[in-house]
Amino acid sequence: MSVSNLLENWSEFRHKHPVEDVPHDPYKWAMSIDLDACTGCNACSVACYAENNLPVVGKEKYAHGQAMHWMRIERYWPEDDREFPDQGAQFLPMMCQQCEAAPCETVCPVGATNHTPDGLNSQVYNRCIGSRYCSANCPFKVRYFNWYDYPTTENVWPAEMTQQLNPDITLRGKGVMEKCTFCIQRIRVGQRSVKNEGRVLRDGEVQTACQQVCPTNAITFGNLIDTESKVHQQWKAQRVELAVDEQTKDKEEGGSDLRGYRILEELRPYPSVMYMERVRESAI
Amino acid sequence: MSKRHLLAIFSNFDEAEAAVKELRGSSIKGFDASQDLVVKSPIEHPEVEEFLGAKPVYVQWFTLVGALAGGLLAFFLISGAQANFFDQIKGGKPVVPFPPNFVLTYEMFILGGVYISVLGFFICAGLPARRSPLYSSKVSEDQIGILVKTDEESAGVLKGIFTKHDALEIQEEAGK
Amino acid sequence: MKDIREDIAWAKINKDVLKSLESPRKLYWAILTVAIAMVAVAVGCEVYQYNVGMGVANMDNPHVWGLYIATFIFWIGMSHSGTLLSAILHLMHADWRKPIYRFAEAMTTFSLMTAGLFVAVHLGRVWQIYYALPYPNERGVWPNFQSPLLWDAMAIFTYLSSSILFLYVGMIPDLAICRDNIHSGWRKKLYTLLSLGWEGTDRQWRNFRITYLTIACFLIPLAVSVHSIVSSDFASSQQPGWHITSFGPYFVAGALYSGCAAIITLFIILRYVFKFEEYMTLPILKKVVRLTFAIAMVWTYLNLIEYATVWYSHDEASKHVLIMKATGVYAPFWWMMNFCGSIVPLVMAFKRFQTNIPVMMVVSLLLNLGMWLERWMIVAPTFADGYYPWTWDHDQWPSFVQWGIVFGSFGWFTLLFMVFCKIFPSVSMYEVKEMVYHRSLANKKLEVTGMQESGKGAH
Amino acid sequence: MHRFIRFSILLMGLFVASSSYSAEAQLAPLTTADDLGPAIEQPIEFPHFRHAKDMQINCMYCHTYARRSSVAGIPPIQKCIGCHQSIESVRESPRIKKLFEYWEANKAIPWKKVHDLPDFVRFNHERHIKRFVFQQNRPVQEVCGACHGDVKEMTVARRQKPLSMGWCISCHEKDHVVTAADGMPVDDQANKASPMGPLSTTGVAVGDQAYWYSMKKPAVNAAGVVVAKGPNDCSSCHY
Repeated sequence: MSVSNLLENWSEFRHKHPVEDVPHDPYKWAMSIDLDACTGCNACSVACYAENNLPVVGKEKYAHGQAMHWMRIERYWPEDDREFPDQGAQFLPMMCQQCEAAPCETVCPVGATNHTPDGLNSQVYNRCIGSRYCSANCPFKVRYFNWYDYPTTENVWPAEMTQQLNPDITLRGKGVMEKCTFCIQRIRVGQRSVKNEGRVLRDGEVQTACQQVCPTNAITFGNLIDTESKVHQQWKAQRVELAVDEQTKDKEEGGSDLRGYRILEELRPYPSVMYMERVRESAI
Repeated sequence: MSKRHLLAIFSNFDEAEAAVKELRGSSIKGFDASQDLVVKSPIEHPEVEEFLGAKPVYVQWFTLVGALAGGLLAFFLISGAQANFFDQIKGGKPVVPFPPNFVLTYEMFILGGVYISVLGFFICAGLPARRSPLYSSKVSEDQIGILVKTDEESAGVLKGIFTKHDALEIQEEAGK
Repeated sequence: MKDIREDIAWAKINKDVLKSLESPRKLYWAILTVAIAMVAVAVGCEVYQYNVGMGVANMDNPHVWGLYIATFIFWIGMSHSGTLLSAILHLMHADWRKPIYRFAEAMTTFSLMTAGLFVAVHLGRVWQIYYALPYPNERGVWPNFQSPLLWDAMAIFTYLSSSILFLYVGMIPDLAICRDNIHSGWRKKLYTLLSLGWEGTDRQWRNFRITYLTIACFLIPLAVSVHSIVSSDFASSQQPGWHITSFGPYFVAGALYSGCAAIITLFIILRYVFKFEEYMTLPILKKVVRLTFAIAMVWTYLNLIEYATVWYSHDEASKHVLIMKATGVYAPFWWMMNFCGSIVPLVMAFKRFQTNIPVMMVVSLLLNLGMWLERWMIVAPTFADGYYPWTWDHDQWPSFVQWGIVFGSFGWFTLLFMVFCKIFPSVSMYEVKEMVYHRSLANKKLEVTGMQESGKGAH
Repeated sequence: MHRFIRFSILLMGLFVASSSYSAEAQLAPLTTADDLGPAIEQPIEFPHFRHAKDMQINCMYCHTYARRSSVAGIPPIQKCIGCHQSIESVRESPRIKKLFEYWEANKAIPWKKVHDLPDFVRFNHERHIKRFVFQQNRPVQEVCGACHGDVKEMTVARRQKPLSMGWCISCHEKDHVVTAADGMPVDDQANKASPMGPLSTTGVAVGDQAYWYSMKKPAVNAAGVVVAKGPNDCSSCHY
């Protein structure tokens, strides 16, 4: 009976929290992006389109803001009166931050987006009914809605190009919300294969598509629990902690010399992506 | 002993009141004013309760039960479903979070209360019912009706009382 | 001036109200035709949107909510006035509500039905809407009870069904009157069925009174909870401009406000279409107008409080949203909303306008426009100027699909309302009789004690 | 008065019971054991009962990918011919004749899918076979039959189980005994010696199998045996 189940596991149901009571174990997927290394070449964005079957919506819909780039490169310019204002852009690759306490998860009426045991923010396409509340409540606005039925829309994937669609990931129809998954199809394949060997994934065994193609190695992806992993070491070196809304280093003198920071950390979504850049006056 | 039904129509509420008072005061064989007397009126007269004597109303018990049951149903249904919804964590909140469950419990508390109250109303007021054969559509307009049930031989006495108080018309039917 | 004449014959009340159920006048058919045409526009837009995708509504990726959600809130808000008149004023023994509460309550029901449609229209995959319903299924999954949208669904379901029950229970004695007076056709069967054999016996009245009171008691907290739950769609989110503590009372006040304004509009329309001058009298209009004015001032206060707290806070993002509301792309609508919501109701403070029907008609329509804009100004600007700079330079303007569906929803509401008015008595006959009865009793008392002062009623 | 109290207790009991029931309702399976699922017409009526029951051929002899990949696979025509070219006794039966027609025409047999999950469901054969056949040493036909029904009694395979999500979950949320390579249940002591450390903080690795992937970590039941649940997050199967 459900009531007996409820009463039996009451304390468990009341206390489960991904970062406190039940820490992620043995996986917590995280990323760090070195903005000083980023050249804004958009290779990651293209790789994402190829890996995740993202529809290429065309000029007109892009202009309407209906683009589906899970990984987008944002450009920011310093506001000063320079001779060539176009120069000196700052690039920011932005994708789903896989928040530990994601604002999108609680508001989905059908539970189509949940927190996974390995620390991802999952998106269940076939459960989504398209209320778009998740996107409304996302501080980063990294969720993309299928405004049209792209698989059948003309020229999104011309006939020959359907052959290059990735079979490991669902093709999303109209009315479904989607977002960066940290290439979950790759993670799942990796996890299953090492399960058969009775071990956990080692650093570098699973790479995201964006990480794979980045020519300057600006993107690092890995298991934050694994002390051997590069992402763990980067987070540690930058003294960025996962489950806090204010890093202790920021209060210490000289702490801001470290480059690591997380975007909109103060809203307490506990994002899993750390950016690294020296914060300069001109960039503010 | 065969019973007889009488319906007297009054145009004046005061006359009807006087008639009822007299009926209650009298001792007629086979007629018990607390059971065999029904007042029909087009509007709700609070005075009717005074001169008919207070009668208990049970609707509020249905309300209580309905509201509590609705609240319990909501809380257990929702918490149970969350606990059995394969244990998905959302937004770093507990699997069975209280604030949303209380909101929904509150809503279903009201839902249960309203539904069961209406059910209680139907049960307590005896609705839906077949209309009694002694019915005048004038009652739904502007007249007061007094329906009585009595023994065959006392019918005349009652008729006398009604005519004394200026009843407009008296309908009669032999019942079981 | 008396709010109702105490010497109206009861039979005349029946006759006058039942007349509104007889064959419609030309004006009625004209209104109905316009309403159906409006619905047809909305249906066309929805079919187009359903087939092609939500993109045709011209929403885009940061701007995922548009007029649908705003209008949804508008209709939910509209529904609250019925509860105000029928439940709150009932408990307060304000019996001037009696001639007008029936249509207000019908308005509650129908505006909720209209609001419900917007939930479906808004969904990207409306054919999967049953995923959001809590029922045991073969997938073993349940909706997410943490989502304010689900609270909404629950609250609206509760409110709609309770309102229908309340409307129905309160109408049983009137349905009995219809049954007794209409002798042919399907209506006779309908009234016979719905009146459940009501005879007006003392037992029925006794239970009726308690039940009606009980449901009224339930409806008041329910109405408050419904709109504060709707406000939690925004207040419990994290976005600047939405995450505001005072949204609960602000939404409830706004709901009562737009509802009262709509009551004035419908009051005037019904008064003319059905010739209810005897019952929907000017003194009653005056009372409704005064009530509306009071609520308008409460709303104005809460509105200012919202701005003030945002302004006074250290939350730069919220402040930015507020500034952009006043100066950005939405500025004309925002100023219009403040004008319609706070300045226009000042007209209602003047005695000479309170009973001036043309002025009140215009004012009530302006108030409703203002309240609709208010909802839009809550929903949309946050998307244009939220936390994330990437969203700032996107612009978004609702396409004809969104406007068409919003436009059609007014037709849908009118259609439902007009059909209701022809099938069911839109003035509560038995309660008007009660009102007349109590007035005449009070008059009698005055005569007896010799304290009669001309022109003063019981209230 | 008492009537109302009794009535109310009855009503509340009814509500609580029904809510509790509906919160956990397990719907009846779509088909029962003797009511086979929809019949599918195959190009050749493959007699599963002959191969699996009479000949006692292991399921994985033909469906060889099941233990290596997420899909079980349909054997290529070569596999059929490999045996049947040397089985003279049935060479002239109509089905085998048909088989050889395809073989000679150099065409693949257009088998139709019987157990067809929707495209958004990712079922992994390999993990299920690895765990239940190779590690727990359960009979192959029992393991495959858990989802595919009693195939050894069928000619053309038919879908016997509902294959609905609730049905999948009903198994995944059960506590399954974790067994060592010899098929014996793992007790707590052995677990503590596991290279992955004690189970309260981490997963458990036994032999060449590892368990960690679920919100509910492996636990020790009353009998001192380690039990684990199946993966329980939506994104295990849907992405």
